[in-house]
Amino acid sequence: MGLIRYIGKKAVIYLATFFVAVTLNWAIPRFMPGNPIGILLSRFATLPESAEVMYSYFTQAFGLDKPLYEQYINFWRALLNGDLGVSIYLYPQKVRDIVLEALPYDIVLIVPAVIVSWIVGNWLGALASTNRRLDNILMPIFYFLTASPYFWMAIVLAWVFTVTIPIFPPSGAYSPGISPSLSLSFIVDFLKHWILPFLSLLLVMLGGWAIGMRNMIIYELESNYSRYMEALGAPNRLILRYAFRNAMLPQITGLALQIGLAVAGAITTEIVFSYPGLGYLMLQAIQNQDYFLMQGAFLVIVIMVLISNFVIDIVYAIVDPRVRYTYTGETG
Amino acid sequence: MELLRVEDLHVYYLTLRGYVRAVDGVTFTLTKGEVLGIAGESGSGKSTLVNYIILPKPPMVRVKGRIYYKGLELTGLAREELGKIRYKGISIIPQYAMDSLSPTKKVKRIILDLARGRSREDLIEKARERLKLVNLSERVLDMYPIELSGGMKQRVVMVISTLLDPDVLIADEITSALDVTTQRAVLEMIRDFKETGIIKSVIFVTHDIAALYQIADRIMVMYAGKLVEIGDADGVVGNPKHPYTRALIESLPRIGVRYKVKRLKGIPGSPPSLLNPPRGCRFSPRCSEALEKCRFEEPPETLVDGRRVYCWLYSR
Amino acid sequence: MMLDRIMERHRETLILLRRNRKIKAGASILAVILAIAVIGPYTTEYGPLEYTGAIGEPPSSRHPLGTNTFGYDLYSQVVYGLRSSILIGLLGGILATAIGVLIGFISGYFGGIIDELLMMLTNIFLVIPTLALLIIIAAYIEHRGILIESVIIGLTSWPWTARAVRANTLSLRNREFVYLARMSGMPTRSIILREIAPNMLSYIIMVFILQFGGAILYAVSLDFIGLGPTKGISLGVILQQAVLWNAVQLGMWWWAIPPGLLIALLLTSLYVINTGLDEVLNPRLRRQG
Amino acid sequence: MVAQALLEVRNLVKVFKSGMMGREIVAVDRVSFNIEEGEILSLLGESGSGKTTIARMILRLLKPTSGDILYKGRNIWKLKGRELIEYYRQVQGVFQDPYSSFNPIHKVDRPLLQALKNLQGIEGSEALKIIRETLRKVGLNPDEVLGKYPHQLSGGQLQRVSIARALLVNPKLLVVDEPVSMLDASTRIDVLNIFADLRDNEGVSILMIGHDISLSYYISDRIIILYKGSIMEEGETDAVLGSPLHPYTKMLIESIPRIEEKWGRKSRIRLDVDQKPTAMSGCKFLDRCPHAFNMCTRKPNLIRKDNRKIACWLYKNNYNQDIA
Repeated sequence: MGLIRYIGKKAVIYLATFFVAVTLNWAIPRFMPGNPIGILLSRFATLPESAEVMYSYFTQAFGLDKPLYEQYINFWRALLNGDLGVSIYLYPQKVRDIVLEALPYDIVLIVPAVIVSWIVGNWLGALASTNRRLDNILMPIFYFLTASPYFWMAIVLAWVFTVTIPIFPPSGAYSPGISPSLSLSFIVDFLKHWILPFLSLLLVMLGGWAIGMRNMIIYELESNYSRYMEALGAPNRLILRYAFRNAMLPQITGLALQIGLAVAGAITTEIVFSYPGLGYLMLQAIQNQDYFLMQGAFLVIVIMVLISNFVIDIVYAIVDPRVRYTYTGETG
Repeated sequence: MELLRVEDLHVYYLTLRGYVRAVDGVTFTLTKGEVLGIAGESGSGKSTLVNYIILPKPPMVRVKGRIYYKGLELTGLAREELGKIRYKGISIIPQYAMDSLSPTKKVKRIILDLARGRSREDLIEKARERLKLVNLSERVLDMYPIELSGGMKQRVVMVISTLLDPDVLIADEITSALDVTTQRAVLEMIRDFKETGIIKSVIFVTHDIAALYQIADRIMVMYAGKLVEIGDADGVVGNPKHPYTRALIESLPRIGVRYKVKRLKGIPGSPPSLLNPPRGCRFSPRCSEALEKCRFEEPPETLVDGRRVYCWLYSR
Repeated sequence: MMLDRIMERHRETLILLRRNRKIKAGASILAVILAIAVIGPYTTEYGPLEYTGAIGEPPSSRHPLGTNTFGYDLYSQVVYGLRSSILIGLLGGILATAIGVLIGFISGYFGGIIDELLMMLTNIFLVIPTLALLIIIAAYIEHRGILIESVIIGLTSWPWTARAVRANTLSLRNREFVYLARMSGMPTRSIILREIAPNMLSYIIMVFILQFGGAILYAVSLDFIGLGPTKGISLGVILQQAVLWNAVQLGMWWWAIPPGLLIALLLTSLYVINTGLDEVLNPRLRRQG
Repeated sequence: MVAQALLEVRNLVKVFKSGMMGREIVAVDRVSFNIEEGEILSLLGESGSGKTTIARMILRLLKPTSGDILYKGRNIWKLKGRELIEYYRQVQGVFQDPYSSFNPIHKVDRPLLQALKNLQGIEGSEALKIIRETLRKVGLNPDEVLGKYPHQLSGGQLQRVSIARALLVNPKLLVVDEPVSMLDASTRIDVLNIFADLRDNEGVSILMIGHDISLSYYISDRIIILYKGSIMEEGETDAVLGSPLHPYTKMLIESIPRIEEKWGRKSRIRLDVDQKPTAMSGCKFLDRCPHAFNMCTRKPNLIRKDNRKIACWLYKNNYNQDIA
């Protein structure tokens, strides 16, 4: 009962967010100062071929001759049909196809990086919170890690592992000449390309988790239940276990917020390694002023973030009993 | 049988502005079967005293004095050694009882973890019985603390704290956050627990003398870190010797006392700062009977009607 | 007893601020970096976009951070770039803090339907990934300067601040002294300005420190993607160039490593100061002993 | 009807809603009572009785969900501008927590000066003179408190300054919400004496919110017993506390620890066993009442019974005297 109510409430927020994101996506080219539509139109002059086809699509999609509300409805209609327009830079490919092709690269990068950094970071943070000496050594490192821009971490890793000790390839998702298959050689090749961008994300996120966990545990250890347990002679290990459990819960909520930042990290990291995910795609789109592609990528990113947030919320509701009871309406 | 003996204990808080002399020379014993009440207002040191007995840790610093439990000196004992005495030997129902339970663990889990090393079935069975004694259903075992009301949580803590039948139970201001009706029920539960032998002795700390009077065998009154008077409850309440105790009890309105009929008087002034307490008797600046001597010399221990009183009026 | 201790802390705050190791360390690093940004440009004879004749040279006494493929002196680029990155951070940080504080405050103070609408809005913008949103906004702006960049960063990164400030306001609004001010006939404006706002100041300072750092990070990321200032230099632009021209692969680590290191140190110092402040103002985080 | 009451509370209801989809909590449920001139009326209740909520509504700090509060016959929620200032010139309040009654960043002088300036238009040396006088009236030495920050004063001193603030404007009605519950026992009684003196010497009406029965007994003329947002019993202090009729009042009085005698062997107090919100339809005390019977599933009205009003089906033979 409480669970459903909680999830329902979250779903409403995410649907509203999706609505706003789509609206922004529609509105930005139309209402930004400095005539962005004009910029867009000027791009057609540079199209290699079939400018006419493109132009007619454009007028249809933007419907510039129609009243605004109609433009808006048409925009939604196209979107719900899965139509994100046609790429200018990779003409005549559809934006949807290009984006969907890039998306798996983001997922294989972001999901493991977030999960591994969460686990390792929390573990290191818990370790630091209980060991004074370790704390003094680790904390400055954690702060430095979390303060580093993702792409700079990527640059550092690239310099160390592709130039100084050249054991990993500097760019791409797999070596040119190999075609994707489930063969062992491909997988090894893929992982070799994957490891550095993955590590960049991992290292930076790790710092944040560790700091958060360390502070939360210290906070929990000062709580009344910890004092009570200590007064009843509970061993440190036990008190720590309780503190860890309670400290972990806000870290799960933090996971939801982290997804957005991880995406930002992935976008820039992919650029350093020319890793063909949405970030790299966006760079191509920007450099080629391919606005449809850019906006399509934006929408897909938003949807991805919303879905992961929703998943995290559900996990949280299951793990934390407080959610169930505060939403049942039985107490306070 | 003597369960606990505190000898000339001085416990200070180390703060940035110096030592706060929260407990400054307190001596008392606790024998099996008794309920010792410690009464005092804010800043009297009563909470520091009992919290130091069960959990000595910074920023509390023991400057002087010893604590013995069944003849074993606790002061100076290693943390692990102390850990063995806590709970089974000395247990506590803390002031913050209502949030003493981790919100994300079921009550049953908390019990099993705290009383570890004992048979699971026995513990659960015992917890069930005890819950009944405090008017709670055994369903509580499978609930999270968040599902319980404040009063229920406190009773659960009462059950947990006494589950191993401790020799000494410290009850620290456990009724001050409660409604009157609940307060009486809780006091009666503590008394029943002691009378049925579940707990061997109780140190009951409160600012509410009237509540204390209902369950204490002996009462010890503290003021500004010092012991002021200690003796049997009827004596201390019915015939207080120390001017502080007397003024305190006289300031309490009783049912049936109306302003229009009898105007009561409080104690003027406020308790001293314990960073820099006054010389001599600490109550002397507020005492209406203070002698010249009281302001310079600390009053010695004096026996009056078999009661220990620290006041110059009784030892000229 | 408990209350007395709370009051005691209040008096101790100042002493603790000065004694806190984190604040001391963080402030020292920050001071050095700020000094570089202020003084740095006067210590170099080259402009940030001035051809020096030396191409791709490693660090030397003439060029402390070497030169890049185009013959630019990297030390000049870094000190000028640092200046503009900090400027964007300050402007963006101030704007984001101001918006967040305003929305959070209105939401928390007035409550009701205004609160629900503003919080809905806040929660929505909290979920939309900021950098992605920044990218599609920046891409449509033809001429981007430092000001525009900081404005769009400020406009997109306020949500968490709004949420935090709202909680802070709520707890202050229902304090008895605010009620008493109302009962003393004080006008709402002075209740807000004289009774509530001063109590939020330390909190807002902490928020600003984080927003300052956040704005710098967003700015370098935008620059790095190529959506930074269309003219001029910044730390992000240096890094963008470095990656674009394969600095690392060509062994020119001095092009790519120092600018990022500077950003990382700057942000580290901000985070550490913030944690130090948090420890002082929130005693439960203090380590005992 | 005899003379108009100073303050009239009619069918007051306050429902708290938590969030957009949160559930509703009825904190105050159709409460009506009067405050007469020159009396001390105690609103006694345990936590959750709605007593503080009522006080805040009377002080115009919280808007009622429904019902009216009339001061000298005028609805206080219709007052605006000057009228509102005038209301606060006549009705003032003191809160429970002396520490949070003062802004930690200002000296304690400020709220005093502000009250005089905004409500009375008095500033400067004239204001200071009144402030010093009033501080003396509440038993403080002005030189010891003026110019100090809240943390430099004790709780007892702060509470007296807070009372002085309320008295600066010579109010007709003082609403004091648990004014002594955070003070030490030895200083409580002197603060209560201040209130009693105000009533006796200046004819100030006082609404005292509290949970301590002996304190209310000590100074109040009339008493209202609240339970979960509803009035259980109301009447002269001696009548209600001296010979209680309502089972809840009886239980309350039985629970008071007395310094003059020990409790008998065992009480019959029933505790709230469950957290279930009490059904709105019946008597709020139903699940803890030792005398509950089938009628009690319906809500009893507050009826007149001899020298008091009572809401209990045990006294339903007076049903026809139902008070609207």
